[in-house]
Formats: sequence, structure tokens, C-alpha cells
Amino acid sequence: MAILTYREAVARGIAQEMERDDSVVLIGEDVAGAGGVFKTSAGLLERFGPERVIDTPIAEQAILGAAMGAAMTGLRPIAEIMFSDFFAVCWDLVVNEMAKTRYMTNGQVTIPLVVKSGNGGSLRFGAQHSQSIENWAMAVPGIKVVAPSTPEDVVGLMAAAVRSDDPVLFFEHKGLYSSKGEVPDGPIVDELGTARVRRPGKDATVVALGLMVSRALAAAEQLAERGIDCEVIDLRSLVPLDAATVLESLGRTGRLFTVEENPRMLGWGSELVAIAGDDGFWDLDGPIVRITTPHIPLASADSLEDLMIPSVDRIRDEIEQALKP
Amino acid sequence: MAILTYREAVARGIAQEMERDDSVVLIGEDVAGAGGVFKTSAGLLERFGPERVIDTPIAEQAILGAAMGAAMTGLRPIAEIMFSDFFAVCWDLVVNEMAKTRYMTNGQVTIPLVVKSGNGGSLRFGAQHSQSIENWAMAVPGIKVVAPSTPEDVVGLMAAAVRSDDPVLFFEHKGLYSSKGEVPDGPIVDELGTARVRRPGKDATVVALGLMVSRALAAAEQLAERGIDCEVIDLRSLVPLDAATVLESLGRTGRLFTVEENPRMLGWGSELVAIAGDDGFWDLDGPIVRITTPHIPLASADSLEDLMIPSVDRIRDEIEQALKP
Amino acid sequence: MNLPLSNHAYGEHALVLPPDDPTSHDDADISMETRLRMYRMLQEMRQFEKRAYDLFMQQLVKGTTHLSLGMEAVAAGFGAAMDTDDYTFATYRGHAHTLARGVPMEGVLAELLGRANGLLGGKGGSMHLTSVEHKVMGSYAIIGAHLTIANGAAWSAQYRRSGQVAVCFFGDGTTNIGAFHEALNYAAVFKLPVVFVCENNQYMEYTAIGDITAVRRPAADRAPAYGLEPIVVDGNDADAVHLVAAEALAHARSGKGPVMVEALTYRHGGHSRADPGKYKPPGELEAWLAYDPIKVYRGRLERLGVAAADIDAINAEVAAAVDEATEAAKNGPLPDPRAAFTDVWADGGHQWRS
Amino acid sequence: MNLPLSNHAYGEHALVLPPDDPTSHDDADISMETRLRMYRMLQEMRQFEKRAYDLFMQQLVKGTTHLSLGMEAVAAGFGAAMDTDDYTFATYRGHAHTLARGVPMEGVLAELLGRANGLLGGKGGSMHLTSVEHKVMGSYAIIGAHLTIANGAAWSAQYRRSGQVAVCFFGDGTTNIGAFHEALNYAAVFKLPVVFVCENNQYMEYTAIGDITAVRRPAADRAPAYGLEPIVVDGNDADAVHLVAAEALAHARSGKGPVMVEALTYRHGGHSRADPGKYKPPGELEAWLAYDPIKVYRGRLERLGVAAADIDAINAEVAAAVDEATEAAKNGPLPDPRAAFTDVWADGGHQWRS
Ligand SMILES: Cc1ncc(C[n+]2csc(CCOP(=O)(O)OP(=O)(O)O)c2C)c(N)n1
Ligand SMILES: Cc1ncc(C[n+]2csc(CCOP(=O)(O)OP(=O)(O)O)c2C)c(N)n1
Ligand SMILES: [Mg+2]
Ligand SMILES: [Mg+2]
Repeated sequence: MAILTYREAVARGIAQEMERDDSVVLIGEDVAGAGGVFKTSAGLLERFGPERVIDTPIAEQAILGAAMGAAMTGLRPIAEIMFSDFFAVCWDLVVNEMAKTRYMTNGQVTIPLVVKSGNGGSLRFGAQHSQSIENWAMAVPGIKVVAPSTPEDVVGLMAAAVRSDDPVLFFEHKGLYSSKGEVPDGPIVDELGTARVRRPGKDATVVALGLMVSRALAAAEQLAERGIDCEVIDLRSLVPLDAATVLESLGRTGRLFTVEENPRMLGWGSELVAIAGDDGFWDLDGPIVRITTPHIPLASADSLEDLMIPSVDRIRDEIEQALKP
Repeated sequence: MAILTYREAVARGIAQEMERDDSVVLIGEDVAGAGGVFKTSAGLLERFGPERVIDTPIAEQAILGAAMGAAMTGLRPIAEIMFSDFFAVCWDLVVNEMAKTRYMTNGQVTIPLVVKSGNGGSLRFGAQHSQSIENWAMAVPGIKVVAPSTPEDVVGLMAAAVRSDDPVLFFEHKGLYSSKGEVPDGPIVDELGTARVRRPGKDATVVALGLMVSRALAAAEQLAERGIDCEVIDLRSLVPLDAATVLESLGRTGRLFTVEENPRMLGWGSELVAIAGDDGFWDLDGPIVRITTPHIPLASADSLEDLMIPSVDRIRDEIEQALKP
Repeated sequence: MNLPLSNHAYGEHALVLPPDDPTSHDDADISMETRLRMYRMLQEMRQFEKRAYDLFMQQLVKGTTHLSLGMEAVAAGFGAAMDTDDYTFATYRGHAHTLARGVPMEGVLAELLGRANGLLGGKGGSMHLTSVEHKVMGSYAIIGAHLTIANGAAWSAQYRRSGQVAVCFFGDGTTNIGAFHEALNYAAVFKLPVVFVCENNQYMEYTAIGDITAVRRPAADRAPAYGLEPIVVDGNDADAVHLVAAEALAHARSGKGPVMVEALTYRHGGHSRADPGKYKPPGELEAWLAYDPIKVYRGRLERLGVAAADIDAINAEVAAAVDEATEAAKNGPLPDPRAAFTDVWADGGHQWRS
Repeated sequence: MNLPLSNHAYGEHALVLPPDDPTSHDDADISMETRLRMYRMLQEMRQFEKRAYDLFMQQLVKGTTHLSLGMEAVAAGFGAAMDTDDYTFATYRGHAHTLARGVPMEGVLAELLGRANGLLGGKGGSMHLTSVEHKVMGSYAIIGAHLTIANGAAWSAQYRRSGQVAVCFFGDGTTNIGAFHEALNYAAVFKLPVVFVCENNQYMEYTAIGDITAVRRPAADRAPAYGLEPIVVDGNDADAVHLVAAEALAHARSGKGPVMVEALTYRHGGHSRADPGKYKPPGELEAWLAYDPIKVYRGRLERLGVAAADIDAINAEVAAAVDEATEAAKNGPLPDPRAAFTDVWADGGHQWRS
């Protein structure tokens, strides 16, 4: 057991898989010599050499295209898109190529690759470097979407992503990079599409992702003091989506809350609402409440950013308000 | 009053605005000399000349960048992205630049532009030329999203889009281009953010968009024969969203159905479900049913494509099934 | 104002005419076996696409389809030069390149007809022809991306030290999109074994390439921007293409990095079925028809002593094969409806939630 | 294998050294008034950014910030050559370009501090400085897009026949992204009045530009791919920049189309606050510090007879202005919380549903 930062866990997960399988390679801007601008690949160049850990030009389409073509022909590349906001400059490769090629070729082509990326806000980077875009990817059939919230999950889900034969977008939360957690020794392999109950509870089901998990847990602690017992579920991956765990919990609690960092419209929460409506409608004792960033670009000033992204206080208050008899 | 095709209506709407305002210009691939690959700008070059109707290289980022920069400095450009699938190659301009610049500059910059695009399936063009991506745009704060279903609406909503001081994505449905409808003579100016009740009814509210509107109406006719009286609402624009019209209808009918061409996850329907849950939860007499294309890329073969996109029969059956006592 | 298109009316741009000496490569160092192979390929591509056109007119081919009638020498010249293991990356205008790698006609035609015996089971269509078995790694319908994907296959070959080369075909219009630039620089920097082939057929869809491109030769004049040699070849002469192809492949295979070739050619028909081709200035099509790649090549074979009857026999064999493929395609069953739901994921299915 | 980076360890790439003759432009035809103006600009940029750095270290500047210490001569040379109505398009490394157009320091500094008196009311931050009043049409933080947007402003100027030119600054690393290529071809085709200025400071973030670029001069060696002249200028000599800028602006203004300039320079610090700059090979920074643009320019003024005391007076005036701006920024109120909800839309609000 070791205490690792989330960023160290990223490097550890990649190293674990590179160690195991020669076909795993890593490319991206500044990932090699500098060990990544977020230091999530620190030490990998030294350990695996310049054929397997490669600095690229600023050319996100070229990066994802290289990863995809290599994945189609025998490698299992990991590509980095530094900030997830930059997916917009190479979205074609993701949604039109990676996501559709297996289907269009009737299964002839397999695309085992991972695109890792720094996602999310809270660092005062402003509207173009703080977005939570996991919902963009979730809307596109053919792409798996992972967003771990703890160092241990980072390692295990990275391994699962690398071993997946489908393209996976792996969203690391920038606001969590310096957070710490215990990570067991030895190889860790987790499973995509499995949510985790981080806190059992009986009054309400609170579903969160990424940075929002710890905030939801903190809110739950405060609510417990006020007599409200929340079950907090960490979704961990949006595709595949572990709806069963959420629905099972909802069946027990009767109330569902989502805590989302993405702007309000068409966040993963709206899909969860719709699924709960499909499969859990008669379990619902009241409206599902989505606690989200408002549908507004993120401001850079700390005082304004803090107003936008759900805080522990806001999560607590919105849940309490909604459960008021 | 004239009978126009939907594609003629696009050209008429643009011509109306170019006639009125010299600052309206049109750029895109093959929009000038050829009058557009879908012939939605036929005759405009001849009428307004090569300074205002311009063929561009295949360079969607350059096209949208030119439109944005011109909009920031006094013009009101209309840009064409030929197939909406191609937004993926220039998504950065849409989501990171057009959508955020007014906000980031605290209102200093105004971006009055329209991006028109052929959207949707049913023409056997396969997975990369048939997508319904209005939900991609809806997920991004700062972009207005319009999707007309009739020639008359095309003219009036195009005018409203051109006159809007915000960036508007204008989704023309490729499957509707050859459809016809009556269009009143003289200038038509419609309003964004206003849904239309296409068919009043009392048993259920059916909300549709684009190509799905006529299918929903046909299904409603068949259901009427079976004693189910559906109200059919044409949403017309996703942003701004006329939730009031939908909620008002839901308040009367107690049941809500969405008919969506987009793949299932995170379609506009999921947002409507969530909004109805927020504001109309106690009006709901049963689960909201989303009738969508499955969450799968579109196949090209006609027999397969027809299985995927909601058909009149499927719409009818799913509604009937859900309303069965 | 000084817009390029304000200097002339649309469709009145300068003609680009073909070379007029079809004998230039008569004495090229190419074996008669290879030459006959290339001639057969030309015939296959031509007759196949004419049939596809007919089936389109009969409304059996749905959606859209993009023919390369008139451009076959590029596909044949490269096809005959590539090793079995080399990768092909093509565009929506990919019938010829697919056939050039030995993919059976039946599967291609059945795919155009949306049948279960289609190359992609009816799920891809004309624009996405792929046969991994033949190393045809896909036909790509959105401009630009596939140049970057071809780099990836080349990178994999380099990493695996397999000696394979990736050959990536694209059009003149594609040289103006961002992904072109990213792909070329990336390939050059990493010395990837990839050959980029610009099929310059003078037009994007309906707009003349010269009207929207800052340089005269859209690919060759950009090559130096990536440290590459500018290479232009007569794309209607299969021998000329073949020689350049062999050299380019050898260069890439030897580890010296990418090559970009610009092949000058012309499409006889419209961009796609919807296009009547009105933007072509008078005389242009006629000049290129007179320099048709099949005509050029048949003339050469005859000058080199191949009997007309032997040539006709090839034509007839190909015609029979096309007929046979047509029957097989027409008789192919519709896809099983369940096929619509397979292969979104590598587990074979489409489920995304529990 | 033959990867560029397998030939040398990271950080051991070849040095790019500055010119060593600071007197080369002593007799350039530039008025003393303009020269003193440029010197003052250099001082403003330098002292402003040093202050920004200090405030960063005091944790008053949040998020990130990108300094152009060492690169000021490019901004000053262009800033002094531009007409009041010309447009500036800058990057996240845009403090100097913003100040060069006369934007008051207080607003910029207050923006870095996230205050209500910030240029953008705290909603944009260091990376998005914009002052439409001063024709600073924005600072853009995602590589590439703003070259295409600058084209749009140039197109609008052309259409309106306003005589304005759009000047677009970007880095060496930006020359490898797709939007660069699209923007350059587009500008050339439509003969847009735009001047593209590549500030080649030898590095993208932490990677040397030569390690990931197929040509030696990332911008100039690409110019011919768009039918443009390759132009390289000493980016640490404000006079050299000024002359080239004046010529480029005149060319663009006269309707002859775009110009691309590559200015060789160096950033003294890291890419952003997080960067310790370890990838710089020994001796490189020292050489460029010795050829610091302010040192070069002060030396010139002194050789041309400006008294040291007069120069020092400028420095002192600027120091006072920076102090004043610092106070005003520090004393600025936090933004009204309601400001977070304004100006998503042109109606001033953020509502998206009824
Ligand atoms: C990104 C993108 N933009 C536009 C199109 C529409 N389109 C399809 S083919 C084509 C013309 C391509 O011209 P060229 O590259 O010369 O190839 P050709 O069709 O002549 O073989 C265009 C504009 C597309 N498929 N993808
Ligand atoms: C599309 C995109 N990719 C990557 C980045 C991250 N990034 C920010 S600055 C930078 C380096 C840019 O280098 P250069 O163009 O030389 O400008 P400089 O910072 O040296 O002024 C990178 C990679 C980005 N902002 N946008
Ligand atoms: Mg072409
Ligand atoms: Mg740089």
C-alpha cells in the first residue's frame, strides 16, 4: 500500500500496462521529455524509452489519427489531449472515425486505444481550459467514457481502459491531480461500467462523478448531522453506464440527485433522469434534482468560478431543500 | 402564397435578408457557382454577386473563423457547413470561440452569425453523412440551435437567425429538402424559441423536431383512428427552448413523448424529460417515453437505416403501447 | 476588390489540359506481365464503375456513390507496385483503390446495393469500403482525417519493424484542410513509412481547385513545407504512375520517411451522382477523354506488340466477371435486421448500460 | 528507428542563438519620436510583466499566466507601426500585445487578479485579454483558431473598404496545427488584409520547435506553400521589427494580400508559471539574455545620443505607472456575483428556456 497523488496514479497505471504489454505506447504534447504538463507521465520516458513515449507537435488531429491507425494495426496506444477542451480541435477523429469505424466495417476493424485528458474546472483557468466535456463524448455511440475520482481508481480504470478493445476517453480531473489516496501494491485491474457506492444511505441516492464525488461525500456528512442519510454513488464511467447500481439504490431510497460539474443542459444527469424515468419511474417519490454548473461558460475569477461549480454547501442545501417535507 | 420546396425556402430566406441588409454575406464550399450542393443557395450568386456569395476551399475551420471574425467587426455572415457531421472538424470554432467569446469578454464582443448545415438521415448516406447533431450544440452554452420542419418556418426562422445578435446553428434537414409547403408572399420574420402546436390533442403530448415532426403527425393521425388523441408539438428551436409550451401541454395531457432522430443517449429528449421532471413532475401520469434512434451509428443500407430512425409505425406503436391501460 | 472569383465567372476558369504524348512511357522498364496486370486492373475498375453507374440509374444503388472514371491509372499504377502487406487508405471515391488490392467485385457491388453479402454487410456503404483481409484499411468520407490515420498504420509498421508501407490517396481539394497539414508534418518529423498520393482531378466538388488554392500545384507546391520533394506525375499513364509509385514505396520502406506524389488526372463524370458537371469549361472533358487512361494504355500495349484480340479477351473476361458479380450482388439477401445492432463494441454488441 | 528525438536526449537539442550585432539597425530610417515611443513600450511591457510575476508569487494572480519577458520587441515594433484602427489578435501570451495598443495597465492587471475593474470584469482572465475599444479583438487560448478569426476581421475590413489591417500573433508551435494551414491558404486565396506574425521563441511548451517540425523555419519555410514570401526578422530588435511591420502592413493595406513574418526571439522565463524551463540547454538563456531587447534598444538610444538620464526618466515614469496600476488592481472590488450570469447572450442574460 502506498499513498499516491492522483497524477502519480496516472503514471503508475500507464507504467503497469506498458510493463505488461509492449504494444502499449504513449504519445502527446510534452508527455515524454517533460513528463506531461500535468506530470501524469513523469518517469515514463526514462523507463520505456523514446520509441514508446513520444513528444508530438501541436497537432491534435495528427495525434489521434496516429493513435487510431496504430490501434487498427496492432498497437494499443495511449494518446494525450492535454486539456479536454482541445478535443474540439480533433473531435472529428473521435466521433466520426474512432466511434464509427468498427460498426461501419461490420466488425472488421478493432480500435483498442485510450485518449487521456485533463478535464474539469476549479483551477481558475477560464472558459477555454476548464470544461467538463464527458457529456460530449457520452452523446456519441461507439466511445467509452471513464472519469475516475480516486488514485486507486485511476490505476485500475486506466488498466481496464488500455485492455479494452474499444476506444476509451479517459478523463482525469485537473482539480484532483494533487489529491492523494491509498493505492494497493502490485498490479490493479478494474472494470469499466461499474459504479461504486462510496457511502451507503437510505434517504436519497446522490450520484456524482470526478471532482464532484468528494464534494457530494462532504455534503452527505453534513446532511447526516441534520438527519438526512444519503447514499453517494461514484459513477466512474459514463459508457458503459452502470444504471443498475443507480436504479437499485433509487429503489431503496426513492429520491435521486445528480451532482454534475458540466453545464446544465444535456449533462449525464439528464440521461440518468431519463433512464430513471424509463425504468424507475414508479420508484420515484419526488422529482429528480440535478445539481449542476449553470448553463454558462466558466468565468476565470476565483470568486466567480466558485459560484458556478457545485460546492459542498450548494450540494447540501439543494438536497436538504428538495427533501424538506 | 407560393408552394416552395424546403431547399428553395432556404434560398428565399437568405435572399430576403441579403436584400434587406448589405452586411449579410454567405460563404461555404460550392455555395456560389453551384448554388450549394443541396441547392439551398441557388440563384444567390447571380443576384448578389461574388463579393457577397463566396465559394471557399475545403477548410471548415477557416470558414467558421472567417464568419466569426467578420461578425465581430460589422458583418452578419451566414456560413455553410455542408453536412452537419463536418462540424466535428471545426467544433473548436463553435464551442470554444463563438459560444464563449461574448461571455469571456464581458459582453465586449457581439457575434451575429448563422451557420447553416444539412443535418439528419434517411438518405442512405451512411454513418458519417447522416447524423443528427443538434444535441451536440445544445449541450454548449452560448450557441442558439434552430431546426425547422416546414418551408415556411425555414424562411421565417432563417430571418430570425440572421437578425439574432448571437451565433445560431441552423440545422436544415436533408431528408426534407425536397418536401414542399405553402409559403406566404412577402418578408417573413419568425421568432427563435417558440414551439408550435401542429396538432392539438388531449391524451398525450408528443414533441418532435425536424424530419420527425411529419412522422409524429402521421402517427398521431393513425392513433386518432384508434381513439388516442395526441397533441403534436414542433419544437423548432432547442436553444432557446420553449419549455413553457411543452409544460403547458403536459399539464393538460399528463403524458409526454419525445420523437428524436438523434441516437438515444443525451438527445434533447433527455433534457426535456429532466425539465418536465423539474417543473412538471406532479403533472406526470406515467413515465416519459423517448422514441429515438438507438444508440448506434447509422447503417447505410436502406433496410437497416429504416430500422433505426423512428418510423411512423414505430412512433405509433410505442405511444399506443405506453398508453395502454 | 480582388477576389479570385471576381476575375472570371464561375465555370470559366482556365482549362488544365492533359499531356498529349501517350507514347512517353512506351520504353519504361516495366515487365509485360506487370503491364498486362495493370491493363486488367484498369478494365476491372472501368467496367465495374460503369456497372455501378447503371445500377445507380436503375435505383438499385441507394444513397450516393463517387466514381473515379478517368482516374483509374493512379489506382492501377500504385496497386501493382504495392506489396501484399502494404496498407491502403482511400476516400469515398474508393472503388478503384479497393479493387486494386484484389478485393472481390461481388462484395463491393453488394455493398453498394446494401446487401448482406456486401463487404461491410450493408452497414458501411459505397463511401466506406474496407477489407482488412486485403489491407484496405478503409475508405473515409470526411475530408482529411484519413491522412492522419494512415500515419498511425505507418507508425505501427515502423514500431513493429514489419517493412509495411501505408499508401494514402486523397484529392486536390483535401490539400486545403487542416488535417492534411498536420498529417504531413507529423509523418515527416517521425519519418513514417507512408506515401501520400494526391489525385489532382482539378476539382473539389464543383469548384475548380485553382480558384480556391494559393498555389498552382496543390500538393507538390506544399511538399517543401514538410521538407519533402515536390513530385508530379501524369496520373493518366499507368506506367508513369507505376514507376513513381515503386520509387516512393522503396523510399518509404527504407526508412527515409514519407513521400508525397501529386498525380494529375481528371474525373470524367460528376463529383457524385447528383452532379451534372456544368462547371467544366467547354473542351476540357473532351481533351481528357482523348487522353483516357485506358485508351493510352491500350495504345501502348498495341505498340508494344500485344495483339488486339488478346486485349479484347481481357476485356471480355472482365466483362464476364462484372456480370457475375452483378448477379451475385443483386441476388444477395437483405441484411438480417439483427445486424443493425451488432459491432458497435468489440464484444459484438451495442449495449451501453446495465 | 529514426525518430528525431532518438538522436539526442530531451533538452539536448541544438542551441538557437541570437544575432550578436546589436548595432545593425542603428541607422534605420526611424524617427527618434517613434524610437522613444517604442522604448517606452518595451519598458511598460517588461515592468508590467515583472509585476505580474511578483503578484503571481504572492498568489494574487490565480490560475495561470504566460509572460513574454524577452519577446517584447515584437509587440513594440508592430504596435508602433499599426494604425489606430488596425485589429490585433493575440494569444494567451498576450499582455504585451494588449499594452502595445494602449490598453491601460490597470484593467489588465485587475483582470489577472480577478477583480471587477478587470478588462473583462474577471470573466476572461489572463489568457483572454480583449479591448474592443482599442481594437484588441481578443487573446485566444486554444492554439490555431484565432488565425482564422483574424481572417474574418480582415475580410470584413476588405468588404467594408475600411483600409484596416488585422495583425495576428502566434507562436512557432502553432505552425504545426491544422488551423494555421487553413487560415494561410484562405487569406492568400481571398487576398485578405492580414499580417500573420509568428513569434518564434524556439519552444512550444517544453519541447524545442526543431524537434517536432519538418522544416527549420516553422513559419518562413511554409510561406511559399501559400504563395507568400518567406520573411524572417530579428525579433529582439524593435527597429528591425518595426521596419518589417511597416512594410507588411502597407502591403496588406494596399490590397496585395496577406503577409507572414517570422520573428526570431526567446522567452526568458518558462512557458507558464508552472514551468521551470529545464529543457533549455546550457548557455542558451544566457546568450539571449545578453541580447535582451531592452538592452539592445537602450544601447541604441545611447549610441544615438539620448542621455542616460532621459532614458532612466522613462523607466521611472513607467515604474510609477505600474505601481499605480498595481494599487488600483489590488484595491479593485471583487466582481458582483450577478456578473457571473450576464452576457452569455446578446440580450445581456443567460436564460435558455422559457
Ligand atoms: C470535412 C469535409 N468537408 C467537406 C466535405 C464534402 N466533400 C466531399 S468530397 C468533396 C470534394 C473533395 O475534393 P477532392 O479532395 O479534390 O477529392 P475528389 O472528390 O475530387 O476526389 C467535398 C467538399 C467532406 N466530405 N468533408
Ligand atoms: C489546440 C491546443 N493544443 C495545445 C494547447 C496547449 N498549449 C498551450 S500553449 C502551447 C505551446 C504553444 O507554443 P507556441 O505556439 O510556440 O507559442 P508560445 O507559447 O511559445 O508563445 C501549447 C501546446 C492549446 N492551448 N491548444
Ligand atoms: Mg478533386
Ligand atoms: Mg513558442
